[in-house]
Amino acid sequence: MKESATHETARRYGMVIDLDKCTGCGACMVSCYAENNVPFKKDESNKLDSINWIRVVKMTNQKPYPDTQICYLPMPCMQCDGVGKHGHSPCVSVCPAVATDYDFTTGIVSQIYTRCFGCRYCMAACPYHARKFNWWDPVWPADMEKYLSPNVSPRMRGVVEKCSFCFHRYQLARDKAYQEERAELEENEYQPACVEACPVKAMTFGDLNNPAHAVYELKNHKHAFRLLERLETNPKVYYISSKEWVRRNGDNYLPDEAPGRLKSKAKARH
Amino acid sequence: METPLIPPGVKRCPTWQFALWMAAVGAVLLWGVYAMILVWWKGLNQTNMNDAYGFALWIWADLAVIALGGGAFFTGFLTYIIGKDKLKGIINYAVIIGFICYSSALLILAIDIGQPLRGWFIFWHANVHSMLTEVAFCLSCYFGVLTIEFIPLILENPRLAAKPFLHHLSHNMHEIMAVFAATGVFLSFFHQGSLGGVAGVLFGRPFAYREGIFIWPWTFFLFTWSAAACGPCFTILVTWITEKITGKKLVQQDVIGLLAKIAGWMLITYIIAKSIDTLYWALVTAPGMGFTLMDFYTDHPIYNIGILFAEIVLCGFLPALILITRRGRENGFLLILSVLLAVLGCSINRWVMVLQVMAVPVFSFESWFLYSPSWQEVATTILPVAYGVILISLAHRYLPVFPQEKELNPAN
Amino acid sequence: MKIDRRKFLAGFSACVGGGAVGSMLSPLPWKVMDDVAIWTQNWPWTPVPQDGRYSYVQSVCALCPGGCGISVRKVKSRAVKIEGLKDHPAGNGGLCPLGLSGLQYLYGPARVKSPLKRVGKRGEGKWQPISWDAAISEVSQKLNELRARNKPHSLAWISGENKGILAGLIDRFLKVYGSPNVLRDSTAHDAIDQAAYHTQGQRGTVFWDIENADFILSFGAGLMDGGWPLARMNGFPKSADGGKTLIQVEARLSDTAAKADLWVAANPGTEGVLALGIAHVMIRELIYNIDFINRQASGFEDGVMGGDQVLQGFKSMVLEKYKPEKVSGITGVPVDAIFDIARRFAKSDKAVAVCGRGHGRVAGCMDEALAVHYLNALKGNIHQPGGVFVVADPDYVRFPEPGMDKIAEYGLGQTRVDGAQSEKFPNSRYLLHRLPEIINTADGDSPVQALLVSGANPLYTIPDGKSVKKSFDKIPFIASFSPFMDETAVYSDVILPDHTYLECYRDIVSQGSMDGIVVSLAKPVVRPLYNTSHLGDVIIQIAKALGGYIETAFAWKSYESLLEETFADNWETITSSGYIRMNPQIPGTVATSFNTPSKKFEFNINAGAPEAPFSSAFEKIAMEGDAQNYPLTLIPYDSIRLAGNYPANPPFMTKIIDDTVLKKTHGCIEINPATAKQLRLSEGDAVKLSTPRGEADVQIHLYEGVMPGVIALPRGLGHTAYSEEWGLYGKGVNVNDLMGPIEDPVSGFNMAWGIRAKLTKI
Amino acid sequence: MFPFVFEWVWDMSHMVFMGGLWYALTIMGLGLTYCIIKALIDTRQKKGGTHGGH
Amino acid sequence: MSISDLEHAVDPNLGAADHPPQKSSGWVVFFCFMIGLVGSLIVGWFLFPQWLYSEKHQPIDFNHSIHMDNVSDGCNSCHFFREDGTFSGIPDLSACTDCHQDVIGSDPEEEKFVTEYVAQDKEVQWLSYFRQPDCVFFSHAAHVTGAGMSCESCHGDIGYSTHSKVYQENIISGYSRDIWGYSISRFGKPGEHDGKPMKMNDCAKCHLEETGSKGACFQCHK
Repeated sequence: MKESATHETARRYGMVIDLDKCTGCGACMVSCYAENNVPFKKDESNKLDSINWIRVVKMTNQKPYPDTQICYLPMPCMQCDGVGKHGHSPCVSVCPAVATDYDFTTGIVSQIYTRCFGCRYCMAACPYHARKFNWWDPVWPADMEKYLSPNVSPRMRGVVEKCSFCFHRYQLARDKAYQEERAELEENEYQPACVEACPVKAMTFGDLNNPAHAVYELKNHKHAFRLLERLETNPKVYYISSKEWVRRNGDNYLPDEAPGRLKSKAKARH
Repeated sequence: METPLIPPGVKRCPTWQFALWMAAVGAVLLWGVYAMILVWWKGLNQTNMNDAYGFALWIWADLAVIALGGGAFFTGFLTYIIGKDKLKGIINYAVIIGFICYSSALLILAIDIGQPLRGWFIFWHANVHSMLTEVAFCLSCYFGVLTIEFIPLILENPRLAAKPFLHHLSHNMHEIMAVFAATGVFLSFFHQGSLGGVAGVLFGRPFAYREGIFIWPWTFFLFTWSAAACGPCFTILVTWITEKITGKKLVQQDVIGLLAKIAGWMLITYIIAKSIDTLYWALVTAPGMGFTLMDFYTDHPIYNIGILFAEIVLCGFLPALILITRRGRENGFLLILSVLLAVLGCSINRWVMVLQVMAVPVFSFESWFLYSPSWQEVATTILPVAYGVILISLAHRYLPVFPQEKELNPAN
Repeated sequence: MKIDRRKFLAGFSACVGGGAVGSMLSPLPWKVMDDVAIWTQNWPWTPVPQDGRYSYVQSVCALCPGGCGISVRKVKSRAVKIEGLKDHPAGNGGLCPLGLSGLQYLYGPARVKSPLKRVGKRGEGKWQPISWDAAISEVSQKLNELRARNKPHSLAWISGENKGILAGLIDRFLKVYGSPNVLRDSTAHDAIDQAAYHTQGQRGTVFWDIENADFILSFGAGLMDGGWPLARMNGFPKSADGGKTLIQVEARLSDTAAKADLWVAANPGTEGVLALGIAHVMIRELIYNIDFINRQASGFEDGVMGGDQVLQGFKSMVLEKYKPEKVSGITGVPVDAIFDIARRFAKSDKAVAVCGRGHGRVAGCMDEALAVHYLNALKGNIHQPGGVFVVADPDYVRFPEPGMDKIAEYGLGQTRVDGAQSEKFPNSRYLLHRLPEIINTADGDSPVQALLVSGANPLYTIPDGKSVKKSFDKIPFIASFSPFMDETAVYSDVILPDHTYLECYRDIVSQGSMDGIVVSLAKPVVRPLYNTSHLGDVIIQIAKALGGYIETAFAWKSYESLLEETFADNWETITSSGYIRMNPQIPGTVATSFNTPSKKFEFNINAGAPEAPFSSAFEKIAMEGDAQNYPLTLIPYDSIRLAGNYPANPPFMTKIIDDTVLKKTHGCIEINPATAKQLRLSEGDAVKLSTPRGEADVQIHLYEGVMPGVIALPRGLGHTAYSEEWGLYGKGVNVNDLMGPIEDPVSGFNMAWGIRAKLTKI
Repeated sequence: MFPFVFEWVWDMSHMVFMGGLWYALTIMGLGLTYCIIKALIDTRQKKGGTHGGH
Repeated sequence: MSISDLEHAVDPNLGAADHPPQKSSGWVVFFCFMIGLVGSLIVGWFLFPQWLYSEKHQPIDFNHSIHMDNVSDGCNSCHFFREDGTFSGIPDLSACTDCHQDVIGSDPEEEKFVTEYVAQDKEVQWLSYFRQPDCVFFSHAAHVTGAGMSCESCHGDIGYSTHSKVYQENIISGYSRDIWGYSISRFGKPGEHDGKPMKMNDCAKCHLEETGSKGACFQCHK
């Protein structure tokens, strides 16, 4: 629900991805497919209709051989806080049927498939292409329906889906906490599948508001940046890269501008 | 004696000729209906849209017909509220065109959504902050208004008018038409504006997004204003085409001239406002987001900078200047050329605000997203055209659409 | 009152109108509208996963030799997700995308669901399900017949099992049956282990102690391109908060090269030359480990041996022949860079040089393996933490010596069909790639009369697919034990499907570390889904059917009882903790471990032709094809997103392949934009790729990271089997079909790293 | 759309937006009802009226 | 339909003179209108609700009451929380076989249960009156452990029933009628012994009262 602008966010779950560590192996993607019942088709080579809650994008510095460099950029849903961090992320405000909303207790942008009627306005609004449409009925051939997880409902044709930061894991962790009569979750109790699967531990996840969580410090790393910061989407996914060209690719700059020197209102970010 | 179906005192083509014409258009209609059923049955995979290009031909068609259907509300506004009685010669037709445009827009929306059977969620579970909600509400309400405006005209069919109740109903509705028209203007003003907002609020899309007053009220105002300017142009254009096809003069030239003059002034003010908006966007808004103007255009045949020139100069200033000069208006060719250009300009604007928004890459490491519609999309987009032609043909044949027809064609 | 038509119409309309008003005032339309919407939210054709009790089964991944620990999440009896097992020594909680996709193999459409007998033509794909008894008698009858014809040695078994109980069972089976022809898929370790044997006299497996090293000089090893245990990747990429230094020598900017601190773009096939160039600098600048060389090595200095023949030592050979300027000319690596690498390597605390291209699925050139090994010796890191260890294979598989009959003794006395362990290649254990040519060129009957295949897909993986197929046509009987309908299974006469690794017990031997070799136990995560049977049990069954000594040699009740018996005291540990460690390494025990005549590390550069290493000095490794007709060089590359070997990519992995690698059914070939410009090719162009061995249609992908003049194609595509729903059928090109093997003169290994090629626009 | 649906919040935007909607719907509904009732009355009173005259 | 048909849709035999006076047809029209109105109201309010739900019987007529007398921990004895905080829901067969290995009573339903299910090791396909659809994440832990709610507060006194009531399934949506509630209009309160309706708004209402907020979507959706 749209709360007033003064609403205090209790927790803001976010992610810091160290691009220097990421090898582009794709384990995050596959782990996400398996965790979230993401379907597959016979042909997935058209990446524009392939459902991925997290994509690993390959960027190059465009320099000729052998000065070429590549960098992999894992892109889940950025869980934007929106302008002024009031939950007005690009997608939430446009959804005509409140199928997507901003949860002020976790900072996570939800997507309810059974509410969505497939107008795709949110996809038009999201500059990160984090939102995917179910163009086809999902099909699991042979006995593959047997590996579907009951914690995430499979999506029907005609609705939009996206990364939820594995919110069901938060729900399950809360259940466990209730059972043990605890109110708070430990940092390691709630971790998305991609973060857990990363073999090189390039991804860190936690509450950006909680000084006890690793992300709290990491997001202030001198090489930390966010994608398209200038658009004031206020993503909760941060990146770290020691490479200037990678940081530059993260946003758009005029020829005379550089990420570090930019005096933008978006810079006052934390 | 049976009351005739065709209004008295006018001549209509023979039944067989009309049937043939209807059959031809009907075939196109059926093709569209087939495509529509395919899309509903098999889903949106029948289109060539994709995750990066979620809005495409249909949404453009939607925005375009709504803008062009704006002739109804604006002519209604002029006729019933400003009191330009002269326009009564064309208001009926404007209403019919508006009715066609709005019903088409609703139909296209129903095809365009992934879950048509849940479409009513937009009303029931409305998110009042979404432009699309506002559009859907006002669109449907205004469609209701147009229906109310259309009904008395239908009731004027001789055979229906023979029934006292229907006759009185028609009469009474005419009596309070100004109230409905006012409501229609109110609704139109909002939804036309909201349609502008649909793209304007996308702050993740630097091509569409506007800042500060350029989003509200400017973007809203621009859309409303352009619909008010180009809607009447479309009415004039369709009237002209109808006259050519029927081979009859249907509306007095001074009625057309008055409407054209008003449209011309609307257009010139609109295009000046649009130019200011474009300049501010190109010089201030976009650079603030790290873009130069030319980042938004490429050497693609459709997405090149020429489209901006076409929209603003060729289909904006040029027709506007012709229409505001008396000699331009009085020259039949120039008049039709300029309304045609204005209609094109408006369509280009809606095209750009929908499709180019999708096509422009937001990240420097992305490339342009290109898309060409599938035949199902084309067919369903042509469907409303065929439907419109059929409705116009029926209306023209059986209803007294043009009050001046009898006096303009005395020989009949 | 007379009811006329008009009145009827009016009444009817009024009734309808009243009905409409009434309906709107009743729940009917509203409830139906709501329920129809709810129906769309629960479409019966969209599955609803059943909930239940969650549990976790700890096991081990068997999809590559890495042997990473896995934790499988179950809901009731269904396995729903595979995750990395924390605290397992291999993988260390991480899993590669292949391991994470494991359930797609288990539940996927490519499974063979019962024993099958071919009814159509070979490869036609027409099958008849048969019982296990019938399937076993199909095989045993054929095998009995061969023995009756006194041709037991014409039985060959191609196996993917390299170590462990199953490998032991297969070896034992062929031994008592009377065939020397156990054939195994090759790996880079074939050459690397042999290099260690040449220099250290030790049989075993080489492992590089990457965990403890701080500087890794990699000659093309795809450390981050998959095929390596995940634990090795962990903490590897250097980032702001530390990590190891990695220098990657490779002609193409691979993912490993991209993560390296320095990417050295050497001409392909010249890695060994570069290694010796680096050795040259180390020796010249006296920055090698002088202490180790002086005390523990022989053959470094020139020496006199027998009469007055002067044996050239490694030092003078390298100083004479591998001057940096010359090496630079061959490798394309700048002289400065050679000096720089040598100094950094020499001065690092714990540096190690590694090799083995990509996933290391091609044995490779002995020269190269030796050159890299010598570099490690110069660094003096042999059996040092962060260095190189040669670890004896685990010896827990100890079966009692079987009795053998005459036929078996006769058969075993015959030479191996692939020429391995022969006079020519005494130290090479398997030379699978030689098999097709030997069969194809044999006079009369094929030397292989019956072929059994398990855990391998030779029809896909052996180079020069056309001749492989031709040779298979000459084998009268082929039986496959594959759980999947792979290329070889499709081409066999009878399939006796094995369980998948998630349905049964199996011991998995991982690569070693200082703490020892890890032997893990795969456990049945779910009950077998289909009518499949464990390969171990099937071998026992076949042995039983064959009778005699063979039956006696396999007197176990079942594989499971054998397993328990084999692990004996360790059984409890391995079932509870999931793994045991064997042969832990004690660093620094160099002197005692060298098993050479001199008891030292031998720079054995001219031990006499034809095995003499460096016989092809200054040359890059040979490549097939002439430069005239084939101006480009095609290299295959490995990617972590493509299972290049066995089994084929599961759908999840295919889903993460970039559209610059596979586009619809077209494989994409990487080409440098400069080369493409010369050839007037641009992105997305369809071209015909021709090599001396074959041709294929591919699509152009411009990639700055590939060397000009070189074109690169990934391994793992171009499958023609599995299920269509598997998503890989008929997609891309199998690069093995475009390349032939090139025989290493010393070892007989396939050392082909590329082939000449050309591109023609279509 | 109604105060009893899940999404409803008693805030300014809802009241303004929905106010506009209900206002329009009311005008249309009342207007139509007025026309129909008046037409019924007119019919009962057999009020003449020239064909098509307004 | 051809156009000429349209133009002559009215019977040409009927001349103007045959037209009955308007007055008399008015009553006919009114009468027919009322027939339509009343008829559709009857259909909509009385026949439709019956048509909408198909009736199913539980495979075994379960006697909750008799079990409650024999267990020590109330509902929790069979419908318990697992260690990880998840709720076990309807018990598996294994929970029953401890006692019902053999027929222990004289109830024919029990005999049927033992012979058809226990003896054949077949799970009973119970029909769940309160099963939420797949899109809902319902945390029993949050309500029972967290908020201290009793089972009865949502499920009514099903725990004291001696027979399984008929399961009514919505033939369009497949939902149990208990989710919607037994009143088709949802006016009025559920009966004394009935569970509460469980549509989203029912949850929201309680949440608003108890927590001051209806909650965000992800609180209850997955």
